[in-house]
Amino acid sequence: MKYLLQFERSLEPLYKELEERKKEEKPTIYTEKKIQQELQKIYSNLTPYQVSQIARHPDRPHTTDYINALFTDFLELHGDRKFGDDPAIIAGIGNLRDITITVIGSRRGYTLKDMLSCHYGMIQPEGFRKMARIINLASHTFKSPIVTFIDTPGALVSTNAERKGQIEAISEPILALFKAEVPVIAVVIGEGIGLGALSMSIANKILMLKYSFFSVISAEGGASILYNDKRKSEELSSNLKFTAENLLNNGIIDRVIDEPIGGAQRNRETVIKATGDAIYSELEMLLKENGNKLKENRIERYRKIGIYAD
Amino acid sequence: MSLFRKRKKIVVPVITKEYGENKWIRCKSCGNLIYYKELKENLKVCPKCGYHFRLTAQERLEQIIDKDTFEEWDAALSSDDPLKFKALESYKERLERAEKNSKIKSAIITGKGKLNGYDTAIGILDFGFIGGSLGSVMGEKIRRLAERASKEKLPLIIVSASGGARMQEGIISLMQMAKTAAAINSYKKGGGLYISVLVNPTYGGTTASFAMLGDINIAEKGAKIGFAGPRVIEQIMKKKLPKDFQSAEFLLKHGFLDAVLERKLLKPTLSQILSYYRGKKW
Amino acid sequence: MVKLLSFEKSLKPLYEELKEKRKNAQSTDYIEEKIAETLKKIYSNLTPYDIVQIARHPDRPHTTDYINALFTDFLELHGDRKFGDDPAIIAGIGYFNGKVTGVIGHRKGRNLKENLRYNFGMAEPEGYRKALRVAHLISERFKAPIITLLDTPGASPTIGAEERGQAEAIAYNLQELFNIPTPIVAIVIGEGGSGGALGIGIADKLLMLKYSIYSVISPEGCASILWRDASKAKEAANALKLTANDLYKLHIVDKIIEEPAGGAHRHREEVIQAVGKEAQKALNTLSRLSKKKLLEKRKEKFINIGVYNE
Amino acid sequence: MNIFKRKKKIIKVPIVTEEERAKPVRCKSCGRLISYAELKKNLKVCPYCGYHFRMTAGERINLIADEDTFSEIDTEVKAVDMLNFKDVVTYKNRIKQAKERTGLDSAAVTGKAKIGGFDAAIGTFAFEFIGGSLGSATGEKITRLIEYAKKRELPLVIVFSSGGERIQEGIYSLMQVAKIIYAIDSFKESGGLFISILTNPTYCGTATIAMAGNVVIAEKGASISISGPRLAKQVAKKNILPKLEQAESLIENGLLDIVVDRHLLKSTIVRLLKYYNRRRI
Repeated sequence: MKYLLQFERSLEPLYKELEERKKEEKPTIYTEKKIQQELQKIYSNLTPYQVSQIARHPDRPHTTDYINALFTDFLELHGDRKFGDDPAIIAGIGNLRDITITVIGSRRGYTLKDMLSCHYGMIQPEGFRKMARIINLASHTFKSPIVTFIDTPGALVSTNAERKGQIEAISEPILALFKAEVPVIAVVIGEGIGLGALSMSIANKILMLKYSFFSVISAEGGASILYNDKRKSEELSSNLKFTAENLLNNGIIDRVIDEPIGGAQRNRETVIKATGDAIYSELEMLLKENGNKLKENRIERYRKIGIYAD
Repeated sequence: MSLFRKRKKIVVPVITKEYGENKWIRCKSCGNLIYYKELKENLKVCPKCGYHFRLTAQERLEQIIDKDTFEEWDAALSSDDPLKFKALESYKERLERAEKNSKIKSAIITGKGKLNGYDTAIGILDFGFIGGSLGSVMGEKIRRLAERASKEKLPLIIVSASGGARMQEGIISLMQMAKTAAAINSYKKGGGLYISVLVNPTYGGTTASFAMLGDINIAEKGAKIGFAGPRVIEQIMKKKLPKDFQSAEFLLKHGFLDAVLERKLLKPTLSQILSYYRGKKW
Repeated sequence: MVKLLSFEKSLKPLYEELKEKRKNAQSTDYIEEKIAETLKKIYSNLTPYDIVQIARHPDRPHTTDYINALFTDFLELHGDRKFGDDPAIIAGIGYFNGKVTGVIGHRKGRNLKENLRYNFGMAEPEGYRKALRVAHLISERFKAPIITLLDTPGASPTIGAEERGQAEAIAYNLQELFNIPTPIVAIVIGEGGSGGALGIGIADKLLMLKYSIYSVISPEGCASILWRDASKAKEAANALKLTANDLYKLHIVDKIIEEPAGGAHRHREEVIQAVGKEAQKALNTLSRLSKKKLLEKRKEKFINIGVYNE
Repeated sequence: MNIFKRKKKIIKVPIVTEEERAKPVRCKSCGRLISYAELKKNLKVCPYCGYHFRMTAGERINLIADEDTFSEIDTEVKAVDMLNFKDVVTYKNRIKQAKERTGLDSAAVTGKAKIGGFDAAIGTFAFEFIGGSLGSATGEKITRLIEYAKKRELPLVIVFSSGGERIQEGIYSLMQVAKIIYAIDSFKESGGLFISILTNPTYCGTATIAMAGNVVIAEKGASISISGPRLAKQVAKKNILPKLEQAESLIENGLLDIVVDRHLLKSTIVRLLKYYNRRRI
């Protein structure tokens, strides 16, 4: 186990023990069981803030892992035809079993170099424009369903991004998704923050992994705005109601994909497979509907969101 | 346009049949001697350094389209000389020379064929014919290709290798840019899939019209693609150009291409895209 | 005194005499008459390369002069909403003969400072993208026709322009201008330089001032490629058939707008008004067409250009 | 996003309460003292340096709409607390305070008015109501305004002045952005004209919405960005704001159509409406 989260620290001696026993070639069943028990204890009682930490765990499967494991014949498409190619967005076409699907997702990178070039998954204007271009291609030319994988800290905040029209670029994929006359499924697989996540989430069905979150702002960002104090983020995160469970209850999302105890970072294959199954079963349902109807549904759905006194 | 001057600089050797099956060829990039047959088997890519030799339209066609499935369209079209243009050599003479050297009647072959079993309309530019330049015939052939592809509900592939607009036809060649763009526009509006393949070199009016309008733009590795020739830019900016300037990778980085591919991957990728397109209804 | 072109050198003594007489407050009728006579003689016998020089004359009325004189209440619109605002293209909306009309044109400067700012009328990709954005806005929102004024040596050949996709910007304009649902009248008022001019030159009617040019390549460029000697520009200008008369014969230009002997730079007001009149005439005929018919005809106009043997 | 802490600083500037009205105001930009009456007469623009003070929603309507032509719609839509949110104060309290202070029920005022004699649908964000932030009620009001304009074929004018999404409403506020962007697009598709006016400040999702305008106008000195100063600081670890996000630099970057002085704002809008209405002739 490479990396333990703060609230998982109690596992550290157990993992050490496990390693030692492995080295000495002693049986490890008992230790493993103990770890499992401890995990059960921790994971049955998570606070929203802890969920947000799990969602950002560096070992959690990334968009690229899902694409590699689930899609055959994946062909990546590049560029916005205007200014550049944003590595923080991966887009392309591939087959999920027998359905040809256009896939769009945010990429964070594994190595430091990758992470830097992807800005840790923060999306630049060219990324948004690339998304819009590919969505239109999927809807207009290929007529293939669209699946988006959301795992981003949001839109990139920088002088350069601002100059290239960040504020304008964000609306392009939103509109493109609204107008797409094909089924759209969004899957939140890690963190989904702010306008960056919103731009990929206009869908007929929104799925969420159990230990992922979807929020208007990161807990840290919110705390620094509302309290002017980053340390208050833990307190704020329970207020923001951003976990999969909360959002399912509020009707914002449609389905929670279960993660085993220990999270996706410990059960990569299981979670990826479960995600693939969930996408496939939802798509089977959606593909029965007519494209125009799906578009109307999507528009209706978003038109209704909001709670106010009337 | 300005490409004609560059021909001396950018080395794009053509190897014709007469060159002989048994000859040795020196790779212009790494300098190694390669046996012609070996080169040919390797799709005219240097086996030592990966340098992509230039292909004639016919060779390209053989590489992309399944054997004996190609049906050529509008083969009879040939250039006229509307301006009675005469420079050091008159346009008429230039055309005759090009026809003699390349054994084709215009700088583009169009038609219909199968690509790994998928029916497709295809156009291939030949750089060997007056630099693959965009003139009336090419404009008309592309228009007919797009219109017919639209009618027969075929996907459309155009492989570009061109120096730009054909100066000898003056303003009429410029208007071919508008003409091809209009043809592609109508084709795309009908829901067709247009894949543009850009190979070394694609410049000027060709890049600035149909070659950049693909739903999917693909470049062959090592292709130089741009609007203005590098010399012109160098002269105007009085500055050395970056090393990878106008290379396929440069364009990929700046968002104008979907993929940069080695020659051997070109056909499989095209067939992959066509397979995605296959199931859709118009 | 206007700058004399090389073929007008015979006027020099006359102009000097005129200046002298004016200084001495003598009658200038005779000398003015003589100048007019000489001009007439010179201008009735111009070579194509002479016309190239007239088209490039620094005192020739530019796009801004036409807009100032022909439009009231002109409102300039800025920016492509993507990357930048290119001063080499001016675009906006105003009243033209009392009717709402859009105008898009290349902007050239009067002095070196202005010319550096406007890049000698050579537009960058963001200029073309701005032109298209404004064309969409004017035609779809204000349902107004568009006049485009062409006067550029060509599209800007710089590293930055290539990086931001000069070729794509022009190609996309060529494609999209065929979808603009209101009449477009293009007028070549000076140099129509290759793709740079065509990028905003897709129109239902193409008009041309008598002493303007429109060509696939500059005569200098053509000479240095085909003659391998830039000084053969004269021959190249002959061969390229780039004058209004030649283009009319080739059926590229719909109408030639007459200029008096001496050219637009000597008769600014007169020529500007003539352009306004012809533009109005063209708009009148076009406004009778239905939208469908208009788009069809625009496509027909360009798609049938070409000379070949079959 | 919304910049509550700034309020302390801001109170020096736009005056709301009666007793403050008597006091002179210090210009934030040049530091001179200006009498309130004079400032008000000059449309809340500093007569010395041209600094544009913030305007309240009411002042904004008065500035743009012709006198006595404004009739408000959707007054029954009110902000409520749905997540039981609490930061320094509870969100319930915050709404209550804002209501008392401003007399508004949400951060948007919408309605129909004549502008230069032309009928138009007009909406404005109220910065004085929780930083003009975009909550569900605000989003709903703006969406209804857009639909109202679409139904009646009126041109649409919206004045933006907002800190961004309302964090206190969590994900709901984020979804409002999508909702409004689509509503605007279908309005535009039906042939409507949407003039968006960005004033100081317009941040985050609201800026994105504002960019959807057919014609995008910004007031001089308006600060426009994808992130508020605080969020930018938190994310970028450095304050990128001062140089960057002024309207004057954004127009160079091609994002705006026109930057105007407040005195010319109305006449510019009227001019566009004139073009728009003339088209049918």
